[in-house]
Amino acid sequence: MTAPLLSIADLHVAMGPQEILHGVRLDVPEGAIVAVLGSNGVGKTTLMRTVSGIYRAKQGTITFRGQPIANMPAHRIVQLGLSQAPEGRQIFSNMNVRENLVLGGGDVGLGELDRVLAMFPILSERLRQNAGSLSGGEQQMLCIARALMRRPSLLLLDEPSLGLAPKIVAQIFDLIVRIRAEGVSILLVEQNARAALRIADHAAVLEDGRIVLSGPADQLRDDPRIAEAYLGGHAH
Amino acid sequence: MTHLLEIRNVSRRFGGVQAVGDVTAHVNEGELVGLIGPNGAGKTTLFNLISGFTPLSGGTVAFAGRTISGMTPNQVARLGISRTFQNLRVFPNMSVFDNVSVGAVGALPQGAFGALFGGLHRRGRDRSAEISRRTWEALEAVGLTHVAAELAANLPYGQRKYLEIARALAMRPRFLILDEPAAGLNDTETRDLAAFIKRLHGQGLTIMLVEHDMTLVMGICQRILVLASGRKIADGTPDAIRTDAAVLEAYLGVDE
Amino acid sequence: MFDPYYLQQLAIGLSLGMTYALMAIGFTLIFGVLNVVNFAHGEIYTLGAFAGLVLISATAPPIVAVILGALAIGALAGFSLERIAFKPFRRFTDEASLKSRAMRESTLLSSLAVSIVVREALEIVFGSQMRSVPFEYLINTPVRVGPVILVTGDFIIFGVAAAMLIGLQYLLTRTRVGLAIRAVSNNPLGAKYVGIDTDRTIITTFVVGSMMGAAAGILMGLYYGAVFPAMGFTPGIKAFVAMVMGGLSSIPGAVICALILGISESMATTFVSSGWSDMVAYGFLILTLIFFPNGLFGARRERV
Amino acid sequence: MVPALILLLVFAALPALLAGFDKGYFYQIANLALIFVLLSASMHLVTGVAGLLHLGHAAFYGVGAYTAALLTSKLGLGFTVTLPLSGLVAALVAFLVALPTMRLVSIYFAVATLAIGQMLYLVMLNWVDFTKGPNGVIVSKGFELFGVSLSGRLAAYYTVATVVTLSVIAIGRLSHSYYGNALRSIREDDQCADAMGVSTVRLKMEAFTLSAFFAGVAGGLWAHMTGYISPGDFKFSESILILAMVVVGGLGSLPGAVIGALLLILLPEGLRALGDFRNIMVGLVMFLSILLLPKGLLGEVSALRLVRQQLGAAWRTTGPANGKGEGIGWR
Amino acid sequence: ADTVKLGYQLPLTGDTAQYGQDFRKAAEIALTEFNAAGKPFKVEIVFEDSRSDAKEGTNIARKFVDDKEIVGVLGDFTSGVSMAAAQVYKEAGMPQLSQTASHPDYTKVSKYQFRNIATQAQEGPYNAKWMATKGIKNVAVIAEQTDWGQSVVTGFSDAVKANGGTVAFSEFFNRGLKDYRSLISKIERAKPDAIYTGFFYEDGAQFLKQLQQLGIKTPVYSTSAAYSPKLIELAGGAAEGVHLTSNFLPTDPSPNVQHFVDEWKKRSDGAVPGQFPAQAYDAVRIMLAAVEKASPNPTREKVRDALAQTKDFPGVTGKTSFNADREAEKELVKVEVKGGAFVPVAD
Ligand SMILES: Nc1ncnc2c1ncn2[C@@H]1O[C@H](COP(=O)(O)OP(=O)(O)OP(=O)(O)O)[C@@H](O)[C@H]1O
Ligand SMILES: Nc1ncnc2c1ncn2[C@@H]1O[C@H](COP(=O)(O)OP(=O)(O)OP(=O)(O)O)[C@@H](O)[C@H]1O
Ligand SMILES: [Mg+2]
Ligand SMILES: [Mg+2]
Repeated sequence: MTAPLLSIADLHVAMGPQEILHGVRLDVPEGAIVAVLGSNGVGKTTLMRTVSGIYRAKQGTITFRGQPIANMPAHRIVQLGLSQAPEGRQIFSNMNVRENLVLGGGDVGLGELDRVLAMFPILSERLRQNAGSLSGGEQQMLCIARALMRRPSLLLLDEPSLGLAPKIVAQIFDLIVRIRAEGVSILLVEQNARAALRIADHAAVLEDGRIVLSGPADQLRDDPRIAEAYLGGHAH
Repeated sequence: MTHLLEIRNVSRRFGGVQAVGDVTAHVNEGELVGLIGPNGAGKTTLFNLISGFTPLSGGTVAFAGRTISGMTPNQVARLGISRTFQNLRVFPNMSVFDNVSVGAVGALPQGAFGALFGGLHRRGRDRSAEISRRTWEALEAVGLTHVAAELAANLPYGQRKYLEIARALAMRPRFLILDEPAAGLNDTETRDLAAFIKRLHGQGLTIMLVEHDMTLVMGICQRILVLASGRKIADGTPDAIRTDAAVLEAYLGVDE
Repeated sequence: MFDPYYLQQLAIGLSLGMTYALMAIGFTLIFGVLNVVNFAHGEIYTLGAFAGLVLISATAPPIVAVILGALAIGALAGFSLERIAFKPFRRFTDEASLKSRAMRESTLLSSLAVSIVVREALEIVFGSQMRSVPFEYLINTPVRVGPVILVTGDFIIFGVAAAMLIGLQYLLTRTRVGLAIRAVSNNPLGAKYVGIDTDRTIITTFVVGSMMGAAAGILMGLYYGAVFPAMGFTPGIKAFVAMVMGGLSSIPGAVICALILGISESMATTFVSSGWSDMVAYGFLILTLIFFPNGLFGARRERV
Repeated sequence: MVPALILLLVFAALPALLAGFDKGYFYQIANLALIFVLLSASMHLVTGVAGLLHLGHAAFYGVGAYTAALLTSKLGLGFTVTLPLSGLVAALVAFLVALPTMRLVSIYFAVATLAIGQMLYLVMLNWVDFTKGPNGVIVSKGFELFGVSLSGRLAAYYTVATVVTLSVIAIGRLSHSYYGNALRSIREDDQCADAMGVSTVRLKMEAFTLSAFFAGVAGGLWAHMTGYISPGDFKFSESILILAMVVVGGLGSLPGAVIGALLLILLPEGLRALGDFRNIMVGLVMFLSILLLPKGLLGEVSALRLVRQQLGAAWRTTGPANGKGEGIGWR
Repeated sequence: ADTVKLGYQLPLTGDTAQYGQDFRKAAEIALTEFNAAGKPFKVEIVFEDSRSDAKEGTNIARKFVDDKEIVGVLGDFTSGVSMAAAQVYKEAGMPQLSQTASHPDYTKVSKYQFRNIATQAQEGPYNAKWMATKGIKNVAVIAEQTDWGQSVVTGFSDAVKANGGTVAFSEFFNRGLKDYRSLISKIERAKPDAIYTGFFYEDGAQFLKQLQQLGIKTPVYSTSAAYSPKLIELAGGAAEGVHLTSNFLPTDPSPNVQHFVDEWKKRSDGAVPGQFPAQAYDAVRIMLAAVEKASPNPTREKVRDALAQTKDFPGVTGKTSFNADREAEKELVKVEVKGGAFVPVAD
């Protein structure tokens, strides 16, 4: 087996005096979808932010394509081909949709614009509208679209279905499968555990800053503990 | 008969976008109504029109028989309409308790005079005690008393959602508007939330909520309004909505 | 029948406004990227003027070299200022700090503290008196345009301000760097997620903005023929006012409002009295804000 | 209440310490520092609690001082009458100028207060017939209470200390109350506060007016204390000084505002030995303190602790409900 | 005691530090001379920085008053601070001699306030008369908006009217104004025969330069406050032809003036002193003389009385006497800027 695309080992992250992640280990193999599940406040977002270089790792390693990226400045990590659609969207609310996408393209440019807009037709109708005036769901789509603009090799999605209509949620999950087929690996944090486990290859459960369970997604899907905690009590 | 909330021919344009167009709807006292629709359908805009954040382009909104279109948000709020926001808006640098107390003070203003001399006369003391009590009750209702002293910014997302609801409850509203309360919660948490909302409703509160989680909406709402492209396309019981062709087409997607 | 007197007063007002505009441009640029008032911009302006003066008295170089010297000092000062007074406050990344008023005003005050130290240091080194600029460097030879008398400096300042304005507008709206600046200004965290080096963007902006401030300083020194440690104070306030009146994010707006301030001052002197001229300028500001609560060209507040 | 008692105790005990030196200088500085404590506490209400950057506070200080001075010099009124009037007139002026500007938010609000401050300063300076303009006003009467002179060293100190302590306690009650929480909510998110039924414009106006009231009182104290005032005492740099006090001490914290004022008044005096370098030192200390403790020497204690104490009692008396939100009659 | 202490409060930092720094220099010259003269006692001057801030000024005043050894105080620079400090000195019975305080009520505060400056009540009529003899009937008056500027306008305007002239225009500007062109255009519209100006050299230089830029040739008269070599340095050719009054001429060949000028040059890279340092120098020497007169065992009261008796003190600014109101009566000289220098003129 080849070395995973992203490999996180013994990651500790602290915010002030309080440690939030206590030794997380997680791999994202090339071309895989890895889902991270966990209830509120266990540190999923913290993990994602640390991978993207927003938070500092107190201890531990993160390697991306064999290159250590822990505590590398965020912009360098993005330039290596690791984009994130973050929690809270973090779009540029005073700039229009097109400018947001252009910024997402970074130095890769606008090559992806047409393809991305084709995935989110609503956005192409609103290219000149200020991103801040979009509806919540539209903003969420913009956030994902922006992350795709760079043609990343690893895409981090922090709750991509947040605020989207059921029809769009289904589309988003289809989309994730599709872009995986194009060779993009995906690290996915999702509250909609059922849907996440359906498309994921691997999954991990984060609890209190530790990975307590991990393995192939179909295995986890049948795990009673998962069913109890994340799937509303009954499997499937 | 008059409804608690009466929305008549309401519309709102933003430049070229007709966010809400000619919507007529109502909510009865004691009802639990869901508002659904595709992204960008105008749900949040409709909430903003009701709560006074966005001026109407046309139509009227009446609450408890009173026209409230044209009122400022705080006037609307003091009439008993309280809301949460789609993008969480807690007061990050205030404690949880203080956050919630703002809702109580919004409804029962403590003036400068009361703050200065409140301790000296009975009415002032009663007022403060009442605010404290409402705040504490709201915190208990959502189960956040154990973090009352925490800075709101330090709460995880899920607790912030409840914090926002507690703040709205501390106003003791007659009518509660929730904008995507379950967003970002997992199934178990959503189920708890649904039970919580139902309990609130059971205690007599009129509620209207926007939500994309169909299990929640279908599970607890008595009636559902559906918006698409700013227009009302359906209004009916969950069962009727579930099978409504237009709704399936515009919103739910065929396979649900 | 027009009276050339009023034309002259109008021209003076415009020229005064241009001097405010010259400073407001760099000020607005810097405000734009951090959303914090940079109280030390006035000191950058002063440093630019002193740099030019020191060069002149040391080697009497050609005027272009003087300006370049001022620009270099401006760049250096802007760089150091950012490192000393602003960057340290970006070490806090938790939400409570990011959204805290206390942090925001602290950043503002740190630039104030730096400006105090710089001004006091300048006073100790150079004394607080006005220093004269040798006459051959001055740009105040009278020029008659029809019935109106102006000086060469008015045209130079106009030219420089116009060049800065057009250059910056081009930079901000047409180039990638400009887009990055706007992105950082709008949402620094978001900028990180799209691969912008926020730190470098901020520094660049500071350096460019401070170079403009320093250029303004030396030009004003040559224009008025006097350089002194407190010289940046009044134009600093006027530039601040012009920026806010224009709507914060709009550099053309700041320039237009600077001109409005200048004209209202000269008109107030004409029709009321010199002592009350600022009153009229501030009155204009308040009126503008009553009718345009986000400045003349400011963006509306975001939707809830 | 406890901090107020501590404050009282400290202020009351201070002369015992000062008497040891037997220096008018120490009393002078103590009085001056107290006046600035009041100024910074009053700005705390607007800038710290309600989060509105106020760049014209010194003007209201000036309005108060001029009220006292002109009432004394033109009508011969004494301190007992002029002091409350100083506060009231300053509050009235603030109310009137605030009427059109309180809808403004953030930096627009700040620049409006800057303009208001400058305009009031220009009135003090240029309306020569009324204010005597740059000539300033001699205030021939010192402190007194119903005709009893209080201008002795100790009496003057206690007069200032009493007025300041009472005012600071009042400000403390305002900011550590539910009223203060409503103001704080404007600071945190005014639109959201609005949705909670908090009438933001009205509250901003009240906070602004109240803070002007206390600034006016400080002005009245200053006028009677120095015996001569002129517009130069109230210029823009004084507003900035007061702002610096509030921020250095810890924006949002009343004890912070008090400490900030003491620091920025005592420090330049204490550093006199440094000669021409002392102001650089003041700037440096200010810078370092903000750099190391950006949330102030004393961060926001917030209403939190006090409210909790208060709540503790209130809650016990109303009796806590049991369980987790079951059967709560919150309607 | 063999040392006597004096206090000097003055702005050594801040926007007006240039004046305070000059005063300290002048005082040190005077003090060194005095202490070198083999008097039975030495004098020490405590300098305190007031920053031209009334708060600090009163603090310093208290400090000086507390120091039982200090028998007299010099300063402050601006009237605002001098007036505020005077309230303290009045109460404590401390003689205060300011080299510059020009507030009309300054010496009225109490019997302890003295000043060594020609008041505008004296300078205004003097200039008005000078202008009248030159046939100037219609004048424009401008002055800075300070207590001193106020007295410039009243002192002068009253005298012009008394002489049968008219004041065509009269206005105040805020100190530190940079652009005078609007004001100048407005003055010119009133078509005065001459402009009388109350400004210090900083504002003066800007005013004169801009006057020249606008091509205006109307003669300009000013007060001794603008009399500083810096005026010519800053305004250059634009200062040419300005008429001023003064009571100090560095070119005066008399030995005490030359001594002061030499000492000054030694300490300031060859620069020539202006009016204000000269006033400060004299003020310090007047105070020293009073201390000497009050010795042995000078007290504040004795120093005050000695000061009040000052008569025809031979200073670099001419002979100084204090009248019953403790105002200095100065001999004024007419000066014009010619060829880049101040030149005394007969008329
Ligand atoms: N910047 C921060 N400062 C302080 N505490 C923080 C910070 N960020 C996160 N935390 C704390 O770390 C814990 C984990 O937060 P995180 O946002 O990573 O959770 P999460 O798993 O993403 O939850 P959610 O499902 O709500 O998004 C929480 O308790 C949160 O309060
Ligand atoms: N200020 C505005 N300017 C322009 N368009 C706006 C503005 N506000 C809202 N819109 C548009 O109006 C439409 C309705 O938005 P609204 O937020 O009400 O949608 P929503 O139904 O709440 O959607 P979601 O489920 O995604 O939150 C959207 O298409 C949005 O882009
Ligand atoms: Mg998260
Ligand atoms: Mg919405």
